[in-house]
Order: sequence, then C-alpha cells, then structure tokens
Amino acid sequence: MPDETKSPTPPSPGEQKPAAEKPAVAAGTHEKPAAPARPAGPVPVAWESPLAAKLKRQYGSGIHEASTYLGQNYAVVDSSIVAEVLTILRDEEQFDYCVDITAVHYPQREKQFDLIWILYSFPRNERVRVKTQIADGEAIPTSTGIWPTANWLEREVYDMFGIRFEGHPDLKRILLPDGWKGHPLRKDYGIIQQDNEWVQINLGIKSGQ
Amino acid sequence: MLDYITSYLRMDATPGQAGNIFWIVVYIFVVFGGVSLAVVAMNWLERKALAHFQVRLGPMRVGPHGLLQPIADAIKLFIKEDIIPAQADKFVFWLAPLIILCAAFTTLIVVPFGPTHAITDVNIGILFMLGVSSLSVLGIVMAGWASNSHYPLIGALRSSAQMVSYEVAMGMAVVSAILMTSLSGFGAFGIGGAEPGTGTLSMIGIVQAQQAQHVWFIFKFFPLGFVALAIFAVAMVAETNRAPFDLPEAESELTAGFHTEYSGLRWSLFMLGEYTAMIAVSSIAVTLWLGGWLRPFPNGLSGETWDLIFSLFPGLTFLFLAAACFYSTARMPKHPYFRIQTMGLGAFGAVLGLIGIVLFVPAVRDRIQDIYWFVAKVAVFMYLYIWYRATFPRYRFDQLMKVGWKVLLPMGIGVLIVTAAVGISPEMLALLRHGH
Amino acid sequence: MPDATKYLSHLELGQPDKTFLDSNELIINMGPQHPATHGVLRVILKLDGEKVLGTECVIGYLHRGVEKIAENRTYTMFNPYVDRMDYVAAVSNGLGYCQAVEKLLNVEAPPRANYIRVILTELNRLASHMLWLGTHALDIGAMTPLFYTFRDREEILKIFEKYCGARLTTHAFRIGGCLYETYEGFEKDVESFVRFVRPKIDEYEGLLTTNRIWLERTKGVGVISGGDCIALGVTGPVLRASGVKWDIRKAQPYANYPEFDFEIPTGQNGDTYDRYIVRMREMRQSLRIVEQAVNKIPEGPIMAKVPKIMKPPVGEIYHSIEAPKGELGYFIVSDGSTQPYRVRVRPPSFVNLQALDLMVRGQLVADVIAVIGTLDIVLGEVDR
Amino acid sequence: MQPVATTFFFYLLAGLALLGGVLVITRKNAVHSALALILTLLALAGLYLMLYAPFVAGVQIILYAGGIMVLFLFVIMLVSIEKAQREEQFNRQWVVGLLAAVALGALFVFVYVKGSALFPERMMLPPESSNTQEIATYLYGDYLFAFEIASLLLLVAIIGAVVMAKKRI
Repeated sequence: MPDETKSPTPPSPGEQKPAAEKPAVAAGTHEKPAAPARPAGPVPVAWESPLAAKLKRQYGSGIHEASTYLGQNYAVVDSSIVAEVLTILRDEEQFDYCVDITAVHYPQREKQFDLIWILYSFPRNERVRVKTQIADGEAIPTSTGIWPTANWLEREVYDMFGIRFEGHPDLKRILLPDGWKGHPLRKDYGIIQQDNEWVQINLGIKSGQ
Repeated sequence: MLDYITSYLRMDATPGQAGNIFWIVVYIFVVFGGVSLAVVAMNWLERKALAHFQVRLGPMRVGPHGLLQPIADAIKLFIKEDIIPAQADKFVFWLAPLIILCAAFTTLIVVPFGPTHAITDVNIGILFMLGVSSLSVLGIVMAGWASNSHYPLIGALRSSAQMVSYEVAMGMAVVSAILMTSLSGFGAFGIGGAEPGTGTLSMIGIVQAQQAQHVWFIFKFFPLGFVALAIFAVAMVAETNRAPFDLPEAESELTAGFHTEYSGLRWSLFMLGEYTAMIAVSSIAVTLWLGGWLRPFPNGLSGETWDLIFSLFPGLTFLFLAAACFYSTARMPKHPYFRIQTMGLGAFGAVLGLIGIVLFVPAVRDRIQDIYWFVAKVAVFMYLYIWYRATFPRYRFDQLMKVGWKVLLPMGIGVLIVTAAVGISPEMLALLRHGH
Repeated sequence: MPDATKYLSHLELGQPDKTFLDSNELIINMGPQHPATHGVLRVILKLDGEKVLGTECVIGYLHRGVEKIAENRTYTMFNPYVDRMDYVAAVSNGLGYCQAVEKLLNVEAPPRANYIRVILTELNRLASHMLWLGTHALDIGAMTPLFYTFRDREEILKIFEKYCGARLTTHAFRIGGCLYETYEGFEKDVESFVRFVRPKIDEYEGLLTTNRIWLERTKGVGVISGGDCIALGVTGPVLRASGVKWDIRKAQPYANYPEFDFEIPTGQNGDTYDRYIVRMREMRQSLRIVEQAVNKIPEGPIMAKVPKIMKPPVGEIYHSIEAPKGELGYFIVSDGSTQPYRVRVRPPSFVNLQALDLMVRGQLVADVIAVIGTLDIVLGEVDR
Repeated sequence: MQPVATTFFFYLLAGLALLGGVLVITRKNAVHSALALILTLLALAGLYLMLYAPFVAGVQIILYAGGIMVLFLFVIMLVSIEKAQREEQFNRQWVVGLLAAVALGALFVFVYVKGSALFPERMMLPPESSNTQEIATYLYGDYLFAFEIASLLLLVAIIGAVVMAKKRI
C-alpha cells in the first residue's frame, strides 16, 4: 500500500520533482520565477527516467515524445500502440490508478484529437500522462479492461467529443440525453448552440431554446 | 324521556351495557370527537416536541406558538385539489383511507377511560380491539395496490408483511397479560397478588382484575409483566408504522410508501387513522399493564387524604397549563403586530384555567379523574412515539423481520410460558406434594 | 487483468417490463425526483423482491457545460464557475483551480495567502462533512443529526460570509493568492469556532456511533475493498475507509500542508460504518489543522505578482487536490491566449458514483439509499 | 343488553354475505373479488355475534379478515391484472359447477325439510360472559386430541411451504 507520509520513492536520476511537492519553493531548477514582464515560460524538457527509457527502447518511434513540463511527465504515444503501453504501465510499472481520461480538440490539425490518460501509481507516488493523437472518426481500443474506472470516463469523452472506443461494454451518452445531436466540447460547437430539435420534441419548448 | 336520560347517571355501567341509546350516542360523539381533537393536539405537539429535540422552534406563525397550526393545516388539506391518478383503481383508491379510518375509530368503542366511561364493554374486548385494528392493514394494502405505482406497492407489501408479523408477537404479550387476570400469586415486591379473578378478555374486567389484585400487571411476577409490556411497546410501534419501524412510508426510500399518490383530504384521513391507531394501541398497553384508569400508588398511598390529593391532579394540571399560557403571554413581544396573538394566548390560558377550576368541583372531580389518569398514561406513550422518532434511525426490512420473528416472538412465547408456570406453580407444587 | 464483468454490469432495459408473475424481477426507477438521491440522480434498479440485482445510473440532469464555458471565459472569469460544481465545498474547488492556474503561470501564492487558504479549505471540508452526515443520517431515518449539523455548519458559513461576503459559492480565492485580507477578529472567530465545534462532534457521535440501529444499518453495508476502490478510481474517504492510507495532502502536498501535523484516518472493512467513522475522524483532523494554522498565520502580502491580463505560456498542466469527496483534479491546456484552450475537471463524485453498482449489488433497496449517502456525491459535480 | 332489531340485522348481514359471495365469483378483477370475500367474512362475523358467539366472531375477524385475507391480497396484488382481465372468466366446467351447486342446494333443502328434528326447538342461550370459557373447555378438554392433530397438520404445512419456497436451506 502506498506510503502515507511524504516520503515518495526518491526521484530517478534526472527526473524533475513535481513543483507541487515543493511548497515554499525558494530556488527551482528550471522553474525559477522568470522575468516579471513577459515570462517566456518554461519549456518541456526531455523526460529522462528508466520508465521513459524503457518505453522508448520497447517501442522506438512509437513513442513520439517523452517530456517533462513543469515537473509533470508525459509521453505522446502512437495511437496504434496506446493500448499496449497502457497495459504495460499498469502491469509492469504499477500505474494502478487511472485518474482521468479526457480529450482536447484541435480542429485545424489533421489528427484532430488529443486523447489523454492521466495515471497515478500508488506504490511509486508518481503521476504520468499518456497522450495520443487520433483523427476524427477514428476509433481507439477501450481501456475498460485495464482500469474499470475507464467506463464512465470514456463514455464522457464519447459524449463530449464523439470519439469511439472499441470494445467498450456500453458506449452511450452519459451527461447529455441519448438522442442528442452533436458533441459539445468540439471546437466547432458553439457555446450557445444546442440541439433545438431535441428540445422541441422532448421538452415541448417551441423556440427550442 | 328525561328520566330515561338521567336514569343512566345513577347506574354503574357503561352506556352500552346499560343499553341506553341516548348516552351511547353521546359517548360516541364525545369519544370520537375527543380522540380527533387529541389527534389534532398530537399533531401540534409532535411538531413542537420534535422541533425542540432538533434545536428548532417548530410552527410559530399561526397563532401563538403555532397553536392554530393544526387548524391551518386542516383547512389547507380540505381545500387542496383531490387528485386520483388516472391509472388508479378508483373504487379501491377511494375505499382504502375509509377502511383505515373506520378500523382505527371502531377500536375506540371498547377503550375503558373509566369503570363506566367506555362506549360499551364487551366480553371479548381485547380480542375485538386487536381484531379490528388488524383490519387497517387491509386499507394499507388496498391503498398501495390501487395507486398502481411501484413505490406504493412496495410500501404496501412491506406494510402487510410487517403488520402481520408483529401481530403475532403482540398477541403473545397480550395473552400473557390476560393470563395474569386469572392467576393468583405474588405481585411485585410482595405487593398485592391476592384474589385471582376468573380470567377475562373484557377491557374493563382486566383493569378491575388489577384493582382486585392490588397490582398493575407491569409489576406482577416482576419482571415478567415488564418484559411483556416491553415486547408490546416495541410491537405496537411497528403495528402503527412509526419510526423506527416506519418502513412502509420511509420517505428516503419509498418517497411516502403506500400513500405516495394520495393528497389533500384523503391523505389527511390516512394521518388521522394513523394517529388514532397510535392512541388505540397505547390504550391497550395502558389497560393491560399500567392499570388503566387507576391512579398511581393505590396501595401505598391509600386513605381518604391521599384520595383527595390525587383527585386534585386534573384541576392542577389544567391550572399549570393555564399558568404556562399566562407566562408566555407576558413574554410576548410588545408590538402591535403581536396584539391579537397575545390576546389569543391569554384567552386560551383563561379557558384552560376555567376548565381547571371546574375540575375542582367534587362532583365533577370524582367523575373525571379516572379519565384523567387514563389519558395521562396514554400521553406518556404518545410522547415516547415522538421521542423514538427524534432519536432512532430506521430499520432495514430484513432487520425488522429479524427483530419481529427472532427476538420478539420467542421472547413473547417465553414470557407466556413462564407466566403460566409461575402462576400455576403453587397448585402444581401442592399436586406433587400430595400425590395424584 | 481484473475480472471485467465484476465492474461492468449493465441492465438490459430493452426488454418490456415483465409482470410480477412472469418473472421475479422488478425494474424500478429511483429519481431524478426522489428524496434520497441527493439532487437529481436517477438510478434504475433491477430488483428481485427487495434485493438489488443491478443498477444503472442516469446522470446529466444538472449538466451545465462547465468545461465548455471555461473555453469561452478568461482564466479570471472562469474562477467563480468552479464554485458551482461541488457547491457544498466551493472553497476546495476554488483552491484547486487557482493552484492549477498558478502552476501554469509559474507563480506561487505568498505564505500568508496559503495559510488563509488552508484555514478556509479545512473549514469547508468540515462544512461538507457536516452536510454529508446530516443528509446521510436522514437517509437512514435519523432526523435529528441533520439539524444539529446544519446548526454548526451555519457557524462556518458565517465565517465565510464575514470573510468574503458569500456563504455557499464563496469565490474566496483568486489566482495568485487571496483578494481579501482577513477581517478584524478572524483568528478569534476561527479559534472560538474550533472550541465550539469539538464537543458538537461528540454530540453527533453520541447520537449515532453506538446506536444499535445505526450499527445494523451501516455495518457490512456497501462493502468495497481497497483493490476495487483503486480499480474503480474511487478516492477520498471511501478509499481510506477501505484501508488505503492515501491522501493527496500527504502524498503530493500542495499549499502549505507539510507544515501541519495531522493524521490520515483509515478504516479496515470498507463498509458504510467505516466510512462514517473515517469522516468523523477527518473532521477532528481538520480542526487540528485549522487550529495550528490559525496560531501560526504569518504577516505578509496575500497576493503574488500576477499580470492583470493572464496569458499563461503554451502548455498543459494537471493539478489535483484532496477535496472533501476525493481527488479533485484540473487539467488545463493553455494556447497562450487569455482564455484556456481546454479545462478538464476530474470530479471525485462522478468517479466515485461509478462504484455504486458494485457496492449495492446483492443488497437491499434500503442499502442503495445508505450507499448513495455514504458515497457523498454532489450532483452539481457529477454532472458539471 | 338485549338485542335490538334482530330480524333486521339477520337479513342485513345474510344479504351482505350473499352479495359478497356473488361478487367474489363475478368480479374479473381478483383484488375486487378478494375485497368482496372480506365483506362476506365480516358479515359472517356479525352473524356469529348474533348467535351469541362473540369469541368466534372476534377470531373470525382477526384470523380471516385481518390475517388470511391480507396474505390473499399479498399474492393477488402481484398478479398481472391486465392478463387476468383478458382471460375467460367462466371456462367449460361451468355446467359441472352448476350441477354441483344445484345438488348441494337440493341436499340442504332436503335436510332442512326432512331432518328438522336435528335442529333444537328453541335458540340456545349460553351465558354471554362465559361463552369464551366454554369454548376453551371444549377445545382443550373434550377435543384436545383433535385440536393437537390439527396443529400438527398446520406445522407440516408450514414446513412444506418453507421447503418449497426456499431454494437453499
């Protein structure tokens, strides 16, 4: 079981300690308070740790990027191997807790969606983000078999972005009504837009608003 | 005609026994009206007492200290729209509250408020009360079914199972008390225990047996009577569907249980029936174990002086209430807005005081004090009902059944057997000693 | 691989509602208008008599699109919106959001601001737990604790009101620190509140902890193991009651929690009673933190230097705090403009609610109520 | 108290009992039938009272109307009403039923006409106050064996019901 006191496993050589673990930070390494006028901001640096090295060794170019930004590690993985990577992270690297699954929409990109898994390991007291990019209409294997908690989280991603998860036991809308048209968190969905037809039919409001 | 009316007053019998139709009607009106009034008062008292348990004030707006709140509630319920669900079975839906109400009020016929203060006395009195009160479960089942909705149906199922189950334990406790009417032997702490009766089911007979044996049955064969009362006291809460056994109307699970679909007047009939049933079962407990209309300490504090002192209690109680009203009147805010309320409270106190003074008149005093003691004892049980409601969480259904069948019923049977054994033992011992 | 079927059961609701005689199964719809579903949760129960064969939660009745709103507001403008998610723990929500944006901006709140934040957040945890206790006890049929807890929660809300003018959706913190300096007598108020509320918690415990009916209703009800909790992502007191000693305040501390001495209460059985005990002990630990914080509160500025127009550099951040319900996370993507490109809230109630099915299967209808209560969900946060 | 309007109450109660009986077999809705049966049972209880058998009347109410009929309703409520409404109420056995009813009625008439010696000349008037005691004396004295046999039979029925209802014991 995870250690309750603040004694996480010592960070791997080269790994940045997350900023949050250093309250009252006096002198950060790269996160030194930048010039007050217009901070250029910290830039992602390469994530150097046995885990990143292992993944890179195993999948080579399948790992597009493994970086640390503001002390938070993430890996960008090709969508074809993401299920494998996630399984390895859970089975071999003890990332036993899937904190969140979410997506970001970049309409101007060819592969429109960033899909993000936020993982946490109780034994290691460490967080990692796995990201992948997929195109609109492309399906991605479900991770409900890896973490049961993915069930609702994937349903929400499907509801909000329309990303299909293959093999999901019950992929249907979760927050919006079943017959709703459109996926509201896409960037092309306006903030006051809604499914007027649905509202007219189901709520009996003439204007649909 | 006048002779016919006044002749009853010289008789030492209930109107039913005397066969005096006029007084039967009068008693029916007085008892039913009085109990309805008690239900209204109980409604107010429950809200107030519960509120004070829960660091609230309760109703404060309608009348001084919310005294008129029950009336306001009643008016609201009367003028509310009466909704019958479209899919409901109209006839059964209409009949259900009436059955509950009739069952609850019919039991009151044999409640002995005094040796002559009952509508009638029948020789199967206690059986009659249990039988008729068991009919109210029909009303609940019908209400649940007729609503044609899931929550009422589950509520009705729960209710019927619960009431049928607890009736068994209740019956065991009652039988042990009835047994005591016919058993001689020691009372509590050596008090009483003389003059065994012949055994009776009559409500008045049971109290008279306690009088003759000089012991309330709660103390007889101590602790047997007490255990029987405890079993009955638990079972009667379950029988009336009150907290912590209020599963049929558990609002957090079944919204309102069997009366979910009822509203307005019909709903208020359910409430009236429920509170009347509470009063009725409390009356059974008081009659069987707490000496009915008998005043406290009839043996220890006997003699004319003590009789006089105890007979002053009813008047003193009313005077105390009047004093409380006057005290509150004096403490009312001195603002024109409160003028009517202050006057109302003062008038209420004056009425109470007047009643108290009338109760000191010897003729009235002697006739009324039986009723006073009976009502006071019932009031204790009614207060307990409120207390339970404020204190306990609700049982789960399987736990409720477990308590009924696995705890109360074996205890009831055990008490019955031990009571019989203890009561009969002198004779059995004699039989053994002298041979067959 | 965990046994997937254990967690993923769905009712086959397509078939027509069978009559009682044809099958023993009864489909019953609980909510969205139901006294015990804490808002507008709708649970479809498949029952065999009173035994629960399966459940399905239908949520979204309170969906307001908080994440979409965020994309159309500036960072500062979005701050009040987060209060409306878990509205009984608005201060915690605000803290999480402010700290996430601060991280993105790479600023640190000054020490005094952190102390104020910790005091208010822990008071809010108390308020949230009090509301939970009252409603949970009411669900199980005990009316009285509700009024006791609301009476004492009122004192907390009064402190909030005096501090920032709002009682429920406080908007107490700003990105970079706090806007308001503590009012005159703040420390005294908080100290006297701590002294006032300690015996009150004993009072609640006196009503419930050893009450036979309470024990029967909660012991062995809605059991969930630590492993199942982790698999289902359940966090907060529910996780700790299952024996996993994990609290973000200790594991990955934020604000100035390392400066305080407190313990993480845990349970062993993972049942409703343990969750009750864990929360009751958490309330006492929160009081300890508040007491220490109020004694040590330093002087100094309360606002870090943040630009008037916030334009965090391009990048993304995930920051999570230990909200009263569990891990509350904010995942913010910045495109360098004044508005966040994407804000994702990781709501503890939403994820915890997923465990409902596992916890109630095979139990009775009354236990569903108890388990919904013990999960301590707030529908505003589940639906966002 | 002397009984009042005996004849009127007898015919009233008998009429109610008959009405209830007819409603039991003619109502399509099983719950309505059960309610009609309760009416019959209550009317019978009234008749018992008129026969100076208050104990029997009380037991009739508490057991039949309050106990057994509740269990009846319990079962009936769970039956689909719509389905029952669609089913044919009188099946092909009605001829047999009618014949049986006529035969039974004829038997009653025959016994009444021919065997009037069986009935007592005057109404028996046991003292009202000792009625219950007398029942007890008969039940636990003369007919003790039969009473105990009946209890045993009921016990067997209870065990049988439990065995059948419970999948695993």
